[in-house]
Amino acid sequence: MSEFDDLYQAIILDHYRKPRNRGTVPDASVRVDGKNPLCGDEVHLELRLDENGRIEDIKSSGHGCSISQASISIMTELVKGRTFDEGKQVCESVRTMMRGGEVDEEAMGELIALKGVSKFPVRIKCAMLSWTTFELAMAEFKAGRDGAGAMVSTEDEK
Amino acid sequence: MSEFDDLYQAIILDHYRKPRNRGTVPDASVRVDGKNPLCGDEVHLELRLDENGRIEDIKSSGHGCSISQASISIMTELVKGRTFDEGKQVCESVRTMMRGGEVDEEAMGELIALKGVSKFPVRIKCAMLSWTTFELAMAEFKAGRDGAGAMVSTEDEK
Amino acid sequence: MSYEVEKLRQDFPLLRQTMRGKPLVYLDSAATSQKPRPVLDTLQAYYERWNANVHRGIYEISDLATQHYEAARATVARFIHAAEPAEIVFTRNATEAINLVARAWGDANVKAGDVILLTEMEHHSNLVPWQLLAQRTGARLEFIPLDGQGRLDLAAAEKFFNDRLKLVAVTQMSNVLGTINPVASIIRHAHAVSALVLVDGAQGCAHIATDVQRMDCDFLAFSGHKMCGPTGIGVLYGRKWLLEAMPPFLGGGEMISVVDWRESTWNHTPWKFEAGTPAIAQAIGLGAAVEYLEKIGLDAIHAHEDALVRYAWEQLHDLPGFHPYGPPPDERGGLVAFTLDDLHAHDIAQFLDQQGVAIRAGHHCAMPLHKKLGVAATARASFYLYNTTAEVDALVAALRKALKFFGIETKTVVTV
Amino acid sequence: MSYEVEKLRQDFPLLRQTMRGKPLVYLDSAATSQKPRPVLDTLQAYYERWNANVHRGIYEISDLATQHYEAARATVARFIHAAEPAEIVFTRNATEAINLVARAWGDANVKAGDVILLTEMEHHSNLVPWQLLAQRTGARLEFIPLDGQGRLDLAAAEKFFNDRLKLVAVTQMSNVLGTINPVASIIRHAHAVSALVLVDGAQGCAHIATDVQRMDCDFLAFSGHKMCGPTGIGVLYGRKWLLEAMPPFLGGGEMISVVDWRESTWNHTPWKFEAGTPAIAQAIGLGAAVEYLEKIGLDAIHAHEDALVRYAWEQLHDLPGFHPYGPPPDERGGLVAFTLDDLHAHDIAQFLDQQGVAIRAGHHCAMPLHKKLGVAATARASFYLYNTTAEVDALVAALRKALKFFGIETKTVVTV
Ligand SMILES: Cc1ncc(COP(=O)(O)O)c(C=O)c1O
Ligand SMILES: Cc1ncc(COP(=O)(O)O)c(C=O)c1O
Ligand code: FES
Ligand code: FES
Repeated sequence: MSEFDDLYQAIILDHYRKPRNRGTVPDASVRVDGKNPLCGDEVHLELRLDENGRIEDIKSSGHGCSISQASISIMTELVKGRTFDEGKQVCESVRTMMRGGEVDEEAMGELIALKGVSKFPVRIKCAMLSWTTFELAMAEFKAGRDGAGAMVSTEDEK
Repeated sequence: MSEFDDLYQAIILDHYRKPRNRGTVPDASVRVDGKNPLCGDEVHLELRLDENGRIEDIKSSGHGCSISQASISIMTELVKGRTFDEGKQVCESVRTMMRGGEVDEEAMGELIALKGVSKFPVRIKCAMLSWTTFELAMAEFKAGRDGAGAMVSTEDEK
Repeated sequence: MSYEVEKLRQDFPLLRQTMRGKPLVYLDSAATSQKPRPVLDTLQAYYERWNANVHRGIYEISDLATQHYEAARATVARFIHAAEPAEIVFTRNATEAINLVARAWGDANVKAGDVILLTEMEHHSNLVPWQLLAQRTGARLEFIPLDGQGRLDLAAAEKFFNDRLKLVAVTQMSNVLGTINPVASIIRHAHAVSALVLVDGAQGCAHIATDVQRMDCDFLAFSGHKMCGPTGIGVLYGRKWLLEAMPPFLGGGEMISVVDWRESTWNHTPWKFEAGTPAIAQAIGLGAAVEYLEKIGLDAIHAHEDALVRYAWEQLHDLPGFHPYGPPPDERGGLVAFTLDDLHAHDIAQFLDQQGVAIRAGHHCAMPLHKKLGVAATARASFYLYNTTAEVDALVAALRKALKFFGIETKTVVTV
Repeated sequence: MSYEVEKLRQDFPLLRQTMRGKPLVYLDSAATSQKPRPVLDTLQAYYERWNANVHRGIYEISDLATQHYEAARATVARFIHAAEPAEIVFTRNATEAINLVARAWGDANVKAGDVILLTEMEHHSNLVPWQLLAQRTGARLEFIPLDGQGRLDLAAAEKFFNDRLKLVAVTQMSNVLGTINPVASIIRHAHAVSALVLVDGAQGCAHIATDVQRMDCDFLAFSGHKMCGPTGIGVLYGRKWLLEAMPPFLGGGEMISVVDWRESTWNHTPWKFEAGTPAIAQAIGLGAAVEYLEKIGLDAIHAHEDALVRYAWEQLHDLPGFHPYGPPPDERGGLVAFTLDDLHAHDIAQFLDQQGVAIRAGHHCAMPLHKKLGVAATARASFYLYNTTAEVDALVAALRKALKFFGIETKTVVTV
């Protein structure tokens, strides 16, 4: 399979064409924005947490390329029902994968479809957009804020 | 003869080794300075004019390379006894010669030894240092000044 | 003489490369152009035969380096019809040339309340330097708006042409819309209120015969790398008296006349603006690039590109969901920025890369313009003297495949 | 491994040239160095295989260009032992690097009454930018004086190290005196009063193994063309936090994060300081030059030059009227500036040119220093990794002939 086919795996294209969890969460606990200034794309995340800090609902809106849209779609499916800290672990695995590091493929689920992105340096930020925004939501929530006015940029990814 | 031999003709070397008219003119009508900022060399000219505007005496001091020193030495010999306007004509011929133009070789006397300089762009200002300073003396004198504080730079040569 | 594009292509070694195993179709010359053999040979000759520092060396190779360097300046002066070589300052690129004016001319001449007039289609390089100047001085930035076709709406900008106006900075040709601007008429307007005009020729000069005296601009900035020259070399043209009146920009060797401990006097223009060892090889390489372009002829190049863009315009319009930005071919140079249905520009470019077709995707260093156009990113194909209609066909075919691949047309995956 | 200079010379095409029909003896590397084959091959490879604009391209050759460009940055970072590549900003030359600091750091941090401390041996490029800064801000310039041997008299400068001191800008090695300065100790002194230190490495880095972390400097500026690299590329090293805290210098493409109509935010260091299309080929070429130098080893190069300058020192002292400037070989790098009786430096250089020997004559962009030395111009021979003792012999023989020719020794003309 070529690097290109690795990048655009069927799972990615599927999530891109039929994005999951689009929309808003009316009674959201935290709402945040993330952007990729390299291309101008943006994502808006809304999350509702239950009393145990578990993500009850998560929805996204915004625009972006197929990689970013698929990454967001898979992420929303994956973190729903988990805590922020569990989500953060997944996030770190994605980051490791983007840098070409080894990860536990089993644990990654559909996210493993993003592995091919690591071969395309300019697209890594596309894949990370969802996750850096997720991290912002976590930081805001833990600080007791609702995310109003909070915005993160993929340029702050090292 | 090589371009180099053209540059350093025997006449040049002779004037360099035995410069004519060095020193000061005690009762000078005009005293001026010229400099070549490319190398930091400087010449100081003192001239005494008679009532008819003829150059009765001219002396030089300062330091510089063989080309500039020879040029000054030849110049002082050549303009002595002439008017500023006559000197200015010679000056224009030297300038023409430096730009590779044709000049009346007969009329130039020993100055023709400077012809080879035109092949060495960085040295042209050496040859012109004396003459631009002479022109300054002329301008000062004609403006009724004695040259005090006047200074010209070869960089103002186009 | 007919235009023999296949013969010209032989001059460009990079065009014989493959990309992702496919023949390379290079459609990103608006970002940077490829370099012909005579330019590469000149660089080689410089380093192998004339390499020495310029201006102050007494020995032969230094003299040769100086002569070639100053000859390149004269060649560039001739290329844009400057009155004399002294009006040509070598910089790193168009961006530095514009910054030079914003700093050296701007800091000395612009005061709080003065107006710098830009356009809504400017590249960041002809926008951010003026933002910084405005912040330093308190001057105000205004913008000539665009009409619905991506042309300057000069009537709507009439109100800015008054005695507050100090400078108009306008691009000769937009790197996104392709629009070729009526700079000469803007210049007449500006001069009528005693404002100066800087023309950003980064896109223009490489493609359109440019005559600064006829155009009557005060400053012109452009880049060598976009016109068959090396990277690392750009040009600022300025009227001689303006340059002479400006304070220096960078201080250092070569730009001085006399240096003392605490103050100095300056060399003449253009050397006053060339502090330190210049980009000698690159300036000489740019001279060779100019000679290469002149041999083909700017008018022939422009005609060739015009034919290409018309052909592309037609072919591209057959694609479902094709949406171009900017005016029709009559008023544009050799590039087309577009969106394709709701395919993302970066996905398009990535897919095309796989097909061997190099185009650019993004905001093309014109974020405010894209905001105005209501789109985060566009895809852009740009043409130069070496591109062919067959390459346009390859572009269109690749775009068709992209539509299929991402499932816009058929929602099924095709293999590539 | 022994140092095989004849083998190294094979790498430099220009050294096989003749000058005025004689074998070229190139003794002006302090002005600019010659370029080895691997550097020329890299430039060629760039233009023929990877030429594309960097950073924002999605296609393969743009990606290759970006990777090579950023790899060159990492190579340069390693060369001077920077903590990370982000501390390396590419500029045109050392001069621009120093001006960048004077403008971006200086304008933001220096106030009236502050002191900038220089030395009496600085090159115009490390003097004029500070004069301009002093004029803009009202800061005062002070100078570390020289002792009778052309070394810094640090004791006499003690008084400047107080809380008025904002920055010390000092050359690593003098391009006239050859003096290698005790920069690490100056830096400790300066840091003790919270002043920053900029080291002008234009002469140093090419010849002396340089470790910015051990030296502990805040800024370091140097030029590619003096260290086997192409013209048109230089380096500013700065501590990461300092660079991040500094406002930008030039505005334009690549250096921004988000641009709006009237304001913008900046990209991270180092890109914040690289506005517009960079000197891509030249940066990559500099990377190749660094690798070339590293392969030979900076210590081996330094040892070779040290042997050469000791040999030259001895031979030259046999000449009647020979007068060198600066300290003895123990404390100097590989160059000697001198006068010869009252032969003018320009006549010496002109005569040597005729003999195929390239040396420099003049004030070497250090007019105040020459004023201090009491001489308008000196002649300078400078050595690099490719020079030989045979070339020193050729220099000395040519100087002997010059003395004869100008009649200093015999007052008779000899033919040449
Ligand atoms: C000590 C020193 N500093 C600065 C410079 C300036 O270097 P560049 O002209 O490459 O900017 C030089 C070069 O001559 C130098 O010798
Ligand atoms: C219209 C326009 N202006 C300015 C520039 C900046 O050119 P450079 O990056 O060569 O400085 C560009 C290049 O993309 C451009 O298209
Ligand atoms: S291109 Fe914008 S997120 Fe991928
Ligand atoms: S070198 Fe100074 S006048 Fe000739």
